[in-house]
Amino acid sequence: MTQQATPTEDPALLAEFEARIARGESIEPKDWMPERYRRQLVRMMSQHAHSEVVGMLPEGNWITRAPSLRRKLSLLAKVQDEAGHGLYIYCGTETLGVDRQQLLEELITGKAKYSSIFNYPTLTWADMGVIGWFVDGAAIVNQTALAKHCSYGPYKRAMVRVCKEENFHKKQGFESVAALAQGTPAQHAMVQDAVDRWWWPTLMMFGPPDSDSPNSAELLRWGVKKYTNDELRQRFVNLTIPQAQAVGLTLPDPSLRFDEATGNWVFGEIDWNEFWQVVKGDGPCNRERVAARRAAHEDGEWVRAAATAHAEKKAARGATRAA
Amino acid sequence: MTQQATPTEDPALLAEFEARIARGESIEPKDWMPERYRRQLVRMMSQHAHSEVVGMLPEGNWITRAPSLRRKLSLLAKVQDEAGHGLYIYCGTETLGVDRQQLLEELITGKAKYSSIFNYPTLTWADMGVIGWFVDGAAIVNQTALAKHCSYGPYKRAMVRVCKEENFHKKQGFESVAALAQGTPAQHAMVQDAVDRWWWPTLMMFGPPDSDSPNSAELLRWGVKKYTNDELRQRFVNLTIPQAQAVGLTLPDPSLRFDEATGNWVFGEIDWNEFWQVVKGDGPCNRERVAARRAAHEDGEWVRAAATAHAEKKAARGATRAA
Amino acid sequence: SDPLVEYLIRHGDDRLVLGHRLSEWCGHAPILEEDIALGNIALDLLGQATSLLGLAAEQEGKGRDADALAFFREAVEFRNVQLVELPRGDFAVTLVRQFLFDAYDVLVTEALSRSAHAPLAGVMAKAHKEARYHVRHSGEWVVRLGDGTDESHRRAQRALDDLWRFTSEPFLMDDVDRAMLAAGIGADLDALRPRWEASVREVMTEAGLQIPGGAFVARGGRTGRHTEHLGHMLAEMQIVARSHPGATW
Amino acid sequence: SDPLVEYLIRHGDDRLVLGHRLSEWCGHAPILEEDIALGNIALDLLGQATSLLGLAAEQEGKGRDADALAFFREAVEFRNVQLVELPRGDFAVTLVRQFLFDAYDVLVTEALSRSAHAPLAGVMAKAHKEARYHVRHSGEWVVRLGDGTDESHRRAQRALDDLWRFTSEPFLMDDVDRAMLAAGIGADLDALRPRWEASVREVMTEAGLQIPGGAFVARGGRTGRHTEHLGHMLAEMQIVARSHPGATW
Repeated sequence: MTQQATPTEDPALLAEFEARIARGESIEPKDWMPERYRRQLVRMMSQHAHSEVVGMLPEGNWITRAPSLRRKLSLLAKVQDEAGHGLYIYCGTETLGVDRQQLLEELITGKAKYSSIFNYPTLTWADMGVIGWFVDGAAIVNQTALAKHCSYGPYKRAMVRVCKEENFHKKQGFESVAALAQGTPAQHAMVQDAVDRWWWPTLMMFGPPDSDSPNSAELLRWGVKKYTNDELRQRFVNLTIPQAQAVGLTLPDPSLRFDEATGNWVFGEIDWNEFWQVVKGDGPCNRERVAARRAAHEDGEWVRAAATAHAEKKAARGATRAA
Repeated sequence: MTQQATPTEDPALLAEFEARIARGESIEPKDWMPERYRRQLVRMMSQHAHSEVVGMLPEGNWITRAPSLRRKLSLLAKVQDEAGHGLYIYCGTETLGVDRQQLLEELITGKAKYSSIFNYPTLTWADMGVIGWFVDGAAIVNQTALAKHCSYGPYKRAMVRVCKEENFHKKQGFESVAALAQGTPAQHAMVQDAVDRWWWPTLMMFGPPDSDSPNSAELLRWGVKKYTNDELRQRFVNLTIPQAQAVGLTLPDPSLRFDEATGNWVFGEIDWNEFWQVVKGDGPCNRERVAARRAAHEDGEWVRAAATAHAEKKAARGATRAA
Repeated sequence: SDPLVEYLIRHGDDRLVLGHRLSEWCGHAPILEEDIALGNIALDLLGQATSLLGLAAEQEGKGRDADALAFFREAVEFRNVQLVELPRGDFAVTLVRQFLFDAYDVLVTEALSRSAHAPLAGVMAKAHKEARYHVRHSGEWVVRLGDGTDESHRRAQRALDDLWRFTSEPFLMDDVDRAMLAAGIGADLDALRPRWEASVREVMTEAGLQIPGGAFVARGGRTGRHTEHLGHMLAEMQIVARSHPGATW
Repeated sequence: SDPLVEYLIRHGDDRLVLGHRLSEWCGHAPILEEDIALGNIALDLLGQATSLLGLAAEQEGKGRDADALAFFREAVEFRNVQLVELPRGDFAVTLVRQFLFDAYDVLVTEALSRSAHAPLAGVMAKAHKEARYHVRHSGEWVVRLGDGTDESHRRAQRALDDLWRFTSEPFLMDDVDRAMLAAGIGADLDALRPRWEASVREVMTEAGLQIPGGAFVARGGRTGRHTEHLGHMLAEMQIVARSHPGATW
């Protein structure tokens, strides 16, 4: 994120702002806030909302092929929840003065950022369980911290709601993974292959290594971040590896070993080239994701126009009758 | 077909025309012919061409789902042959002064007639074998007679070509039916169900009963027809029932019995209401067939326009260079 | 075979197929709010299907369950009306078809909520509450589209023209329906038809849409004679289950 | 695993998937003559696929045959390049994609017709003759569309823009290709690439179409990392076979 020149903030207001946060108070929409804080929140919240919406696509891809009625309903409900999260957080960004139409425009023109994980294709049914387990799991690690500590009220409250539903999704995802891992040889192979494809991209969800993250100090001071990227990533790894072991699945990392001293699972080097490629727009299906959102938007233009036209006609009739 | 008023034919020409036919001579495009004869041939040939083209749809519906590579290639090749037949016979109608564009227009506006059998949907893979066996089988019975006896040269020659390929299709269809009938219980049930759905519509392919066919006398005298509808229908039934018995399939007709005296298989009453409904345009998928042809035509308009535009540009450049 | 099994399968299949068609919109709707709305309706329908097919399998007593019925029957064994298997088309096709079904659904679920077959009555009582929300949602959209812009009107009219011939089948009674009605289990579809027509005419009038003429009635789904669309839909729906026969998920 | 098996499957899968995509046009082409032409090309490709997958199964020696490979592998086990699995789109997408593949095909079949693996050489010698007809047909259409009307030009340009990033993958060499090349069995794809580019540029110039910029290379098919399109295509392709495991047809 480029550092833009900002108006010099009033030092007294800034000091009071930082003191409020230090006291653990919530910053609400009508409160004074530094422009850079506002921009940071807009960036985080809009990226989160975009992620929920784009995230509907890789999972929506398998609703029509879900192999049992329970899984079909479950997956459809999960994607519904994500749409709801997206809607809720878009409304949250509006509290910061952002125009939702502009956010949508940025998404469909490929300018908006969203979580890199959704630029990977879902290739088998097992991807559904693994996404619930890994991707919701990683999101929860991140969002639980926000739900507890985020200084911006609307976003903190949104995270409380989101985390509750995502914990349920993660549980269902892992349950599906376990069923596959303990199922037929073909099912076991399917879910192991899915794990092998999704593990490293999931670790990349936590962002660049701390050594590469310039904004962290200010974000920590402003209660926008509580833990660093590497801390959250390690927490996720520690949580997840025992779960994999419990169901007889391996992770595609020959370096993996448990360090008794720290209690951490030490893992191998992430391919940061791949990470930056995907972030830059050159992942396996970035273009397809943006194209799908753009198609939905453009193909739906006549529908939105009809709704608007009808509302106007109704209003006009109402006004005429009242007159 | 409505009897339209025709110019009074020169009795001498008419007599010579009928004599030529009685002698077994071919009528060729440049020969004199009664207007009603020309119209009859146009009707028969255009309906046949339309049938080949529309007939690609019920079978084309299963190419993407053919369960073995051999069957996939075989079905695709069959549908190709049908397209080729259609093309060949359309060219034949042009020898009678008909504009192919007008024929196409009549097809996509639902005015043109084509064999009623193609207004039935193909619901299982077994329908493919049954269509080859029944529908090509019935067409062959009709077309073999035309290939031997039809007085109009271009159509007779077309029938010789078409019959050869359709005999091969029928053989392949019956071979597929036999494989299913002698396969797993599910395959046997699939092909028996297909037979139960296609039998009666196939018998209707031969047209209304003789008692209901007003044109027959003239058509027989002019060498356009050799045998009556009922004769051809009976021939098909006699051919087909032993084939069904050979592979352990039944026909959905409780009245079926073999009459030793005539050597004919006596069969039950055809539901002529259903026949006339389908001919009138109210069969199970008449509208869908016409809509599919119309969509292919309309969606392809820009392609044809491009080919024309390009040809004109090329010609203009050629003329410029020559100049 | 047991007419009650047949009856339960018919209504279960209607909701399974329609719910599946609606779920195809996921991630592709014109507005996020509609993605949610259509998804919710799909969830309701699929939930009803799960219950009804479960009851059918139980009644059949051959060891099958709802999943076996949903994922391991051929197209010719399905008993839904043709209306629900048609492709989703554009948003107008989806919402007009949905309204035509919802208007029927509100009536048939109400009738069946009084079924002598208690489990069926229970499922249908809940379904009726859901149908009332569904028909309000779809009816409002039919009006918005019919009385919106020229383009939306044209699309809605074309949808209605193409779908109308499929709207008789839900009301056609055969031996199974008559047996169920006689047993106090099934609905009197003949009696529902005029009420359906009245509510449909009302909405179409408000929407400025013409109800097509033409007497042709498309039918056959109730006896397995489907359109060519159902097979393709089931290929997608059943492929994973069929690729792993005997597996659990 | 045996690189020769892998190599035969790659080329077999390319032709199976592309032949299948072409066959989807059956009955829906803009002109009857094109229905026939596309069908013939599909037949050629599917015939080549049958031979190549048959050779692969034989070489693998595990009792599988071409049908087992075609109908009973999962999407992640397929080894075609992503270019061929993309949906057929409109006629411009189909013909531009076909040309981009045919221009490669003419070169790779010529190279492989000199393979030290005699059966492969035989299949590819025949395929080369077919490829020469294919590339003439598709090349002529690219020119007609690019230099036809404004609309056809726009559609052809959009197709080229969308497809370009998929055109590198057929030429990317990995360990399998290098092993095969070293054994005199496989083709030197690096050497083919500039020749392909030259012939493509020539046709695009004549067609008035711009070759897109952008360095992004879509890849993964050769190692089972496909687009989301392949799974849906295979659902349709495999459903009947998968529904009757062990049956013969």
